[in-house]
Amino acid sequence: MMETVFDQLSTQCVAKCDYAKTGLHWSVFLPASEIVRAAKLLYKEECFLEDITAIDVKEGYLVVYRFNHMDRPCRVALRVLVPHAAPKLPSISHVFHGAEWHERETHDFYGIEFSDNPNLVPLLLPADLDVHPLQKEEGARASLADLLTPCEVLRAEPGFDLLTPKAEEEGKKAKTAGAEATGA
Amino acid sequence: MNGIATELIRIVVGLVAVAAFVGLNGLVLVYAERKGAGHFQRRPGPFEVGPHGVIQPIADALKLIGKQLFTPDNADPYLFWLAPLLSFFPVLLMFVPLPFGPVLTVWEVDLGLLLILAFAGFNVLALLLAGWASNNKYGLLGAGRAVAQSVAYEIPLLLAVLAIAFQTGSLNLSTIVTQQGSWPWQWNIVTQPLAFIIYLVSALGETNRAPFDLPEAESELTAGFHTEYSGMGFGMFFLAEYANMIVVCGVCTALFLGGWKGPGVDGFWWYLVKVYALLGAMIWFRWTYPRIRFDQLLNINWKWLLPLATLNLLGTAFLMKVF
Amino acid sequence: MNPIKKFFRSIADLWSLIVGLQITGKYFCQKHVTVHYPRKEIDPEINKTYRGHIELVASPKDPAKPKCISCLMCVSACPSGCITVVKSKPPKLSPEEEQAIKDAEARGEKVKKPSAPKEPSQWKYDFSLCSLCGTCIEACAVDSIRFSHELYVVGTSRNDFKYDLLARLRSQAEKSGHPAESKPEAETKEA
Amino acid sequence: MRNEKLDLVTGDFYTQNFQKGARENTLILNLGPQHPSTHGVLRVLLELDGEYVLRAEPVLGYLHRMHEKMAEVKTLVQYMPNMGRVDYGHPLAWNWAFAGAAERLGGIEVPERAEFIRVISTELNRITSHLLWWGAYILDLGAFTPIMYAFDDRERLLDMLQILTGSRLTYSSFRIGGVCADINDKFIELCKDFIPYMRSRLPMYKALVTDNIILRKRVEEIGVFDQDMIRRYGATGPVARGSGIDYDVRRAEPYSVYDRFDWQVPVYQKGDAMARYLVRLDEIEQSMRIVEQALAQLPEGKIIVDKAPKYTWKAPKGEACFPVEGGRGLIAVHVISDGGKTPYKIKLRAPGFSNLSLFAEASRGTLLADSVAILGSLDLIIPEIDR
Repeated sequence: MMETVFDQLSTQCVAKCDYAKTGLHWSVFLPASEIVRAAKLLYKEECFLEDITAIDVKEGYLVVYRFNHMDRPCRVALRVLVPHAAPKLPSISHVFHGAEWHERETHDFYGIEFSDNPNLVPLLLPADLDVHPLQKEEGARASLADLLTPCEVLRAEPGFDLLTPKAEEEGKKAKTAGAEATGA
Repeated sequence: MNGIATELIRIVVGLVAVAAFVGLNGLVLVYAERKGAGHFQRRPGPFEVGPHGVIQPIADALKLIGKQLFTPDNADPYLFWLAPLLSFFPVLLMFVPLPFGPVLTVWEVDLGLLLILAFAGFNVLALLLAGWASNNKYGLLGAGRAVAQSVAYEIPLLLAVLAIAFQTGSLNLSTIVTQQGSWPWQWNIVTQPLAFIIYLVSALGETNRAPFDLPEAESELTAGFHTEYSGMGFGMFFLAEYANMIVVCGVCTALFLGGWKGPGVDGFWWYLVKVYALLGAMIWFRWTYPRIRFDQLLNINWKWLLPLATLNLLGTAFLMKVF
Repeated sequence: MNPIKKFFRSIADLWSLIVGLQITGKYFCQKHVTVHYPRKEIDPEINKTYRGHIELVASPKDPAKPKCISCLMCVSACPSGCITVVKSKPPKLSPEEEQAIKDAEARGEKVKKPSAPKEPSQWKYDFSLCSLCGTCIEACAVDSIRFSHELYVVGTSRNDFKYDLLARLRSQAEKSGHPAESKPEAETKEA
Repeated sequence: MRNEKLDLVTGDFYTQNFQKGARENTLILNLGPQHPSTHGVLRVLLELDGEYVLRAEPVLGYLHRMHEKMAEVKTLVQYMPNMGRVDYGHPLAWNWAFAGAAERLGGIEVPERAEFIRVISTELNRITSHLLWWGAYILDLGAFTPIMYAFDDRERLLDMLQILTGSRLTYSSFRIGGVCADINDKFIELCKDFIPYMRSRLPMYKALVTDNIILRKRVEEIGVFDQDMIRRYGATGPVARGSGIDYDVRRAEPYSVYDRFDWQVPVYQKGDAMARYLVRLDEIEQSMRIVEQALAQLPEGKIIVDKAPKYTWKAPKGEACFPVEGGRGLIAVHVISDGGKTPYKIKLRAPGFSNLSLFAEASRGTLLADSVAILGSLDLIIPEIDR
């Protein structure tokens, strides 16, 4: 049933994950402009929001929204890449109200702006702290292809190369676990 | 002339004795409450200070006396320190008409019951001042609750007491006691069971004891009206609470339980035994029940106690007229 | 009908208050379940499974010396950095011996300098930082660390929880050597 | 920077921020961070009209320890003790979520006996968690004695758990690839004594507290959450099950050996504080059923894999998530590794965080006393919320 949701979105990449290996069912890359629409569609499907976090990688901040379903368990990770220079995203807190706090937490830790979050003040960190502790230093950042467990890509936008190790060419079929060792 | 002088001396001596009695009983009650709480909760309670912890209340009192008296910023210092005094001293006067024994009464007043009820009203003022003057929001909320609660619960209390007054035709506590017999079936509780229950519930409400301890509801208002009090300021409220408990239980004993009379030899010991049994029940309630909510508290009063007390009073009046 | 039913229902509900009093009253009369600590102590059987702070295991030969070979695995394994182990230094040579070695080296001979003994000279442990996870115990190559069953540990300052475990081991050995003098509590603290 | 004296008059940053939306003639009350019913250091800003709550905003962070940052400087094995400290109520569930995620990442198969020991200890820990909540909740509602009875029972459980874990509160006894201590005869004996004993205690709990008319009037029809609200906020665990959502991670995403036992997921439809209360009390019984069956089926074998990861273990590259049902709901630990010594990122999904986020909406328009009752019914463990 999740496929029908993804079909309605202009996704960058839809991949089916191996649950036994990663604990995820779906991994979906979206452009920032699609996230609110995706949240609305998932809300209609009666999904709930597990959490929001970000990963600081070479390519930018990868914001990860994890959704699940209470009757038909299906963990979906929606991933949105925002550049380090202008980390800005639309907020989904008016769709999933619980997202307000998760976004505030992500803002605390990474400094990512969620525009139209109703109350984007520090949540867990002191109000007068201007450090975002989970941001990594330039040298410590890994590239995305090195971090994510390869999974079966169902479809991808042409030119989508986030999951391809930089050394390799564009072809991305379902990779085996052994293949990851070839990563940069 | 001579009569007035002896009466005055009697009152002064009586008040001193009452103050000593209240102080002593405060200590005993603190100990009883803590020990009782311990046993209800299957632990020993105070145990370290003195044998079985009997000196604990004295240690507590010394601690309270030794503590710094602290006035919060922007509080009204006069009202703030007036409140604990106002809560404690009127209580002493309430002991004056209590009939501890056939002759053991500070001052036998014909309007003794009225005197007690009148001075009981002071407590509200004290709690209101304490909450208002301490410049604390919890205190303010606690004071608001205290006023609403005390005012509300005074009415059924009064009506329940009036039923006895109708029945005995007197407001003098000693007279009411003498009209009752020595045996439990000769006590007013038999003829006025409903009034007794209403009185007991209202008394719990009037003294802010659990399950009606809303003005100081710990889990909501931290400590309610006495949040900001330290040392003896708090100690006075504490003592006043226990003294109030003794008074309401004393009145209850005189009205419903035959006062100093009992099987065998009459005397003040019967009175004390009954008062302490009632106090024990109050402690038992406190360590058993959850706290009720504020609107429920008022609902119980206005929708249950008040109509029942009124009906009881009318019924009593009717029966008194008929028979 | 309904309001009347409700009325009687409310009256009947009051019975639960009596039931509550019965229960607390029943427990009021029963024995306590707490243990009067300084006078009584809990079943020592329970202590045996308690993992208190860590302690050193004595070597089978000498009860005053630990098995430890000061490999410092525990130090690097500890997530909280609460262990400090100082290796023993090689024995100090007398000037004559040093001269002899120098002479031998000058002659081109291979000299074997006396090596440091494989035992710690200091074994410090800061219990106030420890999270009792057991990572050091699992990392230890010679099983020289174990959990003690010390339940009654108190102190008035943070320094009271900085233990010198070598001293503790020595005092334990002493006590077991002279059982007549042994005290119930074996407590060693850094001076 | 901040003027301390000024704070006294105008309130700190959060109070000022909260005050912006305030109506006229209302009272702004700071409930906490030190307050008897906020279970530690939660702070709730309330706008009161009399005793009615117009608006509420929880302020977090007073117990924030940045566990996720700590993960960046520790190896996976060294990070384990942190899991005992995230949630003092149900630490073994966190142990499990983390160990499970690391095992998933490393492709480690846990021995069967270890799985059983994990089930037994986690379920016993769940009972202690619910007993702790039960006592504290009744304390919130003004009754002082039940918490002592609950702690009496809890102590027995702690004695049992001490055999398996060596500690009594902040357990970190799971290892990547197994557990650290085996079940012994003493444990089995204590366990066999405990279960019938606890079954005889539950009716007492019911008579003393659950049936008490004062308590029922305090919790029935208070804080009703509908299913949509649960989804919007992502609330899980007893909070969701009290609103009629049959969602239990042990059932929904069966992990370990939970599918071998016969047990039920208690679900209540009403969605009020009483429903959440009953769910938790029923879960005590269900946990005991699981423990009974697990003890009966306990296989022989190892309790930890051979060559279990040492502290220098480097997890292979990749991402893994392991969801676990904790005492408060869905716990999930996400581990992302770049193959280095320390994990690249660890994300802790705390159920209490999502559960508490619905408080602002739930408390709107309630009495102050009710909002305290709602807060308590969410079963807050502040260290878990703040992480």
